[in-house]
Amino acid sequence: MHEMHLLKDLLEDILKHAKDNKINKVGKVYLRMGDFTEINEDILRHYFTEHAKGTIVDGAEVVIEKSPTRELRLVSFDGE
Amino acid sequence: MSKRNVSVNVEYLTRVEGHGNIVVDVKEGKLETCQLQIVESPRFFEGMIKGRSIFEAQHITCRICGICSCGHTLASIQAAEDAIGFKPSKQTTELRKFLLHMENLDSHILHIYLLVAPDLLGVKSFVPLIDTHNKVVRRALRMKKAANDVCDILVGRHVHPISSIVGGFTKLPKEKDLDAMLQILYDMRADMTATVELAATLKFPQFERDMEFVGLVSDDAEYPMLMGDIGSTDGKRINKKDYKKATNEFVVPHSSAKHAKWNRESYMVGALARVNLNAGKLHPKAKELAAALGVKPKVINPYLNTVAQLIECVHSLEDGIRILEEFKKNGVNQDEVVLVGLNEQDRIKVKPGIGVGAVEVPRGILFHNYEVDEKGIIIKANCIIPTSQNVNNIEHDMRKLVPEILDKTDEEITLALEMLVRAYDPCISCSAHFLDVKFVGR
Amino acid sequence: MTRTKPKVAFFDFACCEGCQLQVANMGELLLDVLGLIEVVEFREVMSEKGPEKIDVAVVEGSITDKHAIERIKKIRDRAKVLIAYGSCATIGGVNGMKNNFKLDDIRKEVYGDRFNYFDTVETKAVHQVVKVDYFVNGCPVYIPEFVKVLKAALQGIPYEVPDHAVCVECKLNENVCMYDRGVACMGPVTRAGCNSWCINNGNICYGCRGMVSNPNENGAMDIIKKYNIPMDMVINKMNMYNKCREIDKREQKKR
Amino acid sequence: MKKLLLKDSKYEIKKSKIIKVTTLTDLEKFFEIELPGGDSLDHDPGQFVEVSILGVGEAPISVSSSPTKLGSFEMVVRKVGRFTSALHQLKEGDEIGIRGPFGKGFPVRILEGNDLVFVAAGLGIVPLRSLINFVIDNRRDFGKVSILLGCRTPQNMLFGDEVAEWTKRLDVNFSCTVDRADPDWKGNVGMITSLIPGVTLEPERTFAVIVGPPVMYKFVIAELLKKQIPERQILVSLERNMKCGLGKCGHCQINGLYCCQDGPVFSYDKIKGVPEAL
Amino acid sequence: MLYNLSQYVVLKKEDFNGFISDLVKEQKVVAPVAKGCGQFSFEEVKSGSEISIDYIPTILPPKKYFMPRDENIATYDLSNGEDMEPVVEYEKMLLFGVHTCDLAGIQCLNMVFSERPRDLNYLIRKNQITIIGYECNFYCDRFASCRLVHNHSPNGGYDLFFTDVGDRFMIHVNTNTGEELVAKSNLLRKAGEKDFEDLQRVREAKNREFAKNEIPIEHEKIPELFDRAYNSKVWEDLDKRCVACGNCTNVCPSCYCFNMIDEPNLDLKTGRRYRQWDSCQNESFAKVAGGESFRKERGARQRHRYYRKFKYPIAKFSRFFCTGCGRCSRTCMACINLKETLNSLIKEQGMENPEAGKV
Repeated sequence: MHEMHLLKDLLEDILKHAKDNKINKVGKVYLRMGDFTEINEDILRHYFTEHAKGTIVDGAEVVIEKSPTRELRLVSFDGE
Repeated sequence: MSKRNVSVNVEYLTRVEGHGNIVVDVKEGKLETCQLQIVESPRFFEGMIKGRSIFEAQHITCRICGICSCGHTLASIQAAEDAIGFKPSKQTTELRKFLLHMENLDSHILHIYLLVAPDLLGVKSFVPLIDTHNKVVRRALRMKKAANDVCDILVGRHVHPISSIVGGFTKLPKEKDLDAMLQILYDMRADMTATVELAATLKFPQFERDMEFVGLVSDDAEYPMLMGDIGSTDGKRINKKDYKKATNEFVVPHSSAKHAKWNRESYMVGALARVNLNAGKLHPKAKELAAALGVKPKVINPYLNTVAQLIECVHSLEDGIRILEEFKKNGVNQDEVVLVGLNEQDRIKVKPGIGVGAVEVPRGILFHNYEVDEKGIIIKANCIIPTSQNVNNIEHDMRKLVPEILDKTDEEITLALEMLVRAYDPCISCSAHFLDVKFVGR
Repeated sequence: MTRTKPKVAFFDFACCEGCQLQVANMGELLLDVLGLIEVVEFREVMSEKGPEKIDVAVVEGSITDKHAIERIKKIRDRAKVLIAYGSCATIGGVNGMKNNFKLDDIRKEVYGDRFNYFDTVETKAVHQVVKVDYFVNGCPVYIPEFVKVLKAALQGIPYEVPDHAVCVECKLNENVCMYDRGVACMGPVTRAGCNSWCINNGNICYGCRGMVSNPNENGAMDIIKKYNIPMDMVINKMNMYNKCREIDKREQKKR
Repeated sequence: MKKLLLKDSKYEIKKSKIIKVTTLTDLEKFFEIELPGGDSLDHDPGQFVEVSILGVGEAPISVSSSPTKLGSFEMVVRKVGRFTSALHQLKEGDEIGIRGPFGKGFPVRILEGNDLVFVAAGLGIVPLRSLINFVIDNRRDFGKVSILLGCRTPQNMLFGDEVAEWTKRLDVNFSCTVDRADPDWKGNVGMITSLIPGVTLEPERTFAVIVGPPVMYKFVIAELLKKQIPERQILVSLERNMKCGLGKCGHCQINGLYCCQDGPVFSYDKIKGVPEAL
Repeated sequence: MLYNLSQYVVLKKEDFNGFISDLVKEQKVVAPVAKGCGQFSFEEVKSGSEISIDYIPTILPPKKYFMPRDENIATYDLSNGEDMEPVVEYEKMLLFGVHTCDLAGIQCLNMVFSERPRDLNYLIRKNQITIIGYECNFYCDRFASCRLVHNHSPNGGYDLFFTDVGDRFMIHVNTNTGEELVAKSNLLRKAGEKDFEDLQRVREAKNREFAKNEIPIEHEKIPELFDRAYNSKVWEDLDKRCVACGNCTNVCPSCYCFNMIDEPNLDLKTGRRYRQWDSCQNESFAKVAGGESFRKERGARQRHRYYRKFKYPIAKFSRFFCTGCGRCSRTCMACINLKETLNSLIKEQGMENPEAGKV
């Protein structure tokens, strides 16, 4: 249920860090996601695509790494 | 520019606590998403009471909600009695009506003083009011306590009433109990006057949306709370048995509360709906107040639900006093005390059937629906709480409201939205200040 | 010397929030209580979020989903003292009835084929997930007892939940015994401390305070047989609040 | 309802001061208490006092110091529950309430002129220390004195310094055993009963005094009886939940006896036929 | 019969309500009232019509007025250290309609609390309570055993004592307090010969009624029975049945065990110390701080209860502390019945004497 506003925070953070690091285009986003989340991966990806439109993250590939704990983490991202 | 990897480590999940979230997504001045997310952990009551006797169902279902516990009890009892074809006595019915009044009073006071007043007085919660408006806080707590004390005398306690069961009451008020309750209510009148005076000074946001209101309606002269058909300001009226035709529930993924709609895309239940439907039947003193406050049905500003609650407070207090005074005059027949283990002794005949309870509780019309077998065991149950009927309507309100106030600051919009949700007095946890308003974009 | 007021936070999990309401219903006594403590988090009435470290966490409700498990663990880490209050928190309460069913079945029952939206796990009482320092039993809590426990917590001394039957208090209130009326009552196996609230009001005890530590269950069954009360009805009654007791028993066996 | 201040109430407490607190082990703390005005507690060894922390409650605690110590008295408290954990939180200078002393202590006048065997295990040393120190302070009034001490591990031993003093004395026979030794331990290992056969004594003029955990009594008494010590010369101190100290509240009852009034010290012949005693 | 004419007065039944009303004007009056389901309790009354004069023993005995369930024994204030003030709380009242079994119960309590060290709280309160006894002319129910312990006829312990002799009450005046009550009332008259004859007739009928006694053992053999029965199988049976609800001791007129509890007020500085009824049947009763319980089995706790009625007090007070009121059996859900227990013990020990107790 929380995917959408989580995603909003996530994008915000990526944009902030990208700006700090003077990145103009994000290519890959690495996330780590725990088993214990109630987050549905498909919904998350869906929202990501939707919300990234028109930003420097638009079209970025989302790599989700699984972990056994309850977490959703933005680990890193690649960009130019 | 070279390809680089930026390492960050931000955890998100701690930020998702809370039971109610408003999500607003505005893109380029256009509203895309507008949701009221109810993320309360589901508790599966309808599942849990399967296999339980209708004689204990009310003890379980009243635990759905501590605030309208008496309402759930009465709806559950009504569904159970309806299912087995039991007709409660006149005395029982009157006492039940009185109990509803007390719950209404208690709940509305809590809502008006502790939840709405802080908004209107510009503070975050009632706690700072202890210092700034000590008298007001004390009055609120006193009035709440008074309503509670009456419930204590009548049914043992307000939260999860003890003595109100299928068939009647396990304990009936004695002469001295009637005196005690009356005294408390007489004493409450002064505080009620002060409350009305305070309320008259409060300003509510201007916002209107033509909508449908749903509540109990009846043909007699009584303001219907406990009995009647389901009626709509759109002119429809159906028997409570057909409640599903009114609620048309559907599940949406962003909310653990189901959504409802009837003649339009959504409808509103609650004090404002009741006042809009039955204003003419209010106690004269409540009518007087309505006139003084300029409340003329049909009121289509949902923020004024609070005002409707105030009017109902006066009605419940005065009509409550009337009921007690009548008992004082005619006496309470103590022979009608029922023993709790009736089902254990087969004193009330049980037969298979389907029953519906439709009761007006503080937040609006509440439905309980049981299907029971020949032993009085529930084989199927359905409960529709007022808040879940309202959620859909709140979303529609928000959709109209947000574009109207887009020129305001984030804080102002947040407050307006929070106040809107709170005006509906949704179940207390969501209506308090944990409504996180999320702007996805502007 | 002015003592700094202990920071107290209220949290709720799956429950009806009636216990919070009981606290709000104290009336003006509530102001005395608030004079004693600093409430830093109380979702029902305030929007402020508390600091990282708190002195006392007052927890209501059962643990019914994975998210809740993680959340209660975090609360435990933040709090010096944890008070579980209300049946849902102390013994699982009515939420425990869910454990009578297969989880998927009950989800389908309520939410139909969209049941997958709604996460749920076996209902647990708080102490079945994290350590609890104080228990305030009851559905809802009995305010005099709540105040007693709060005082004990503030004094830093343990509170011992009475380990004798509700009958003790019931007898002192001179109620006519429910068994004399031919009705099964959970009083003999339920912990006292509520002043036999329900029986005073003509109802039976439903066992909301949990069972005494060493109940003579066989003896109680004998009694019930003697009074010709159908056994399944009684077991049903016992399970109304005390279903989660099975988890305790399971844990004990493991040890 | 009328309310009256009650003079001469048996429940009145003496407002006393903690003048010293020492941590003995993880669980046990030592307290030295001064009564108002430096009054003497005037107790017999083996008696107990009711200690109050107002707001928490009251609990019976054995007096651990000898009546020969003037100006203050001592006690040792193991942290086991609600009251004792509150007591452990108190510091020097804090106040507590004292009622008592209560109960029948050791019959010191009768013990005079006789040989004594002290058997103490675990916390039993706490009340027994009162008598041992009394005897040592009046050493010439008594015959041969043997002290048998048992504890779980060497670390659990209370009053190590005093015990070391006793071992050095020529007029006291001292032996000690532990349940579980560590590499540094050079003494006996085993049950306290194993020490008894090694004691040489003249049974008819020997009094044995036993204090320890409830399970120990039966075995120790059996060993002592084997040594031909007459039943009435075997003294024990029993632990019960003395609430009022006045022989009324019933908590400390041992069949027909009230531990707080008839005890806590009993001679074996008095409780031999009392099934709940041992 | 040793009746002293001057010690008796007579009240006509039609004047009963008037008599009570006069008492009510003077002080708080407590008397048996009906609770439904054939049960009664002592409660404050304002008029004679509220009283159920023909009652069987009330749910709780009148001990609740002599040693209240919660009784403050001190108040404290920690502002200046451990300051405590012992208090006694009492209320002047008149207890009307106390049966002989309950009078005996009060006598037991009197003995316990006047034994040294004396309990001033009890003794002060006791002196504020006037007692009017009331004679049972009929056997109340199958649970009572007042005949066995010789409590079926009055043995003192009252200020006035009412006996129903048909259309009027014969009233024995036992104390100065009683005489003062008589002097204040204008509804009483001196007893005459006819009244005595009626009283005698009632007593004789009563003796016949109560002659069919219940338990086949001589009164004086009971201590011996308990000497022998300590390791009886009967206690094992009780162990299986008892649910340790504590009802039997709470309703017992001669049970007086208590706990002492501190309760701070919300300021955590002031508070009270009170004593509260406790029961040897409760799990924690004989537990010491270390957790060891000295009466762990429910059977042992039940045995302790019986011995506290039939054996231990004999040594201390030379009387049974069972008053024969039957409350413990009447209230027990597990149907542990005092008479049945005694019968089983007697049978097991081979001490049966079918002739015992017959008049």
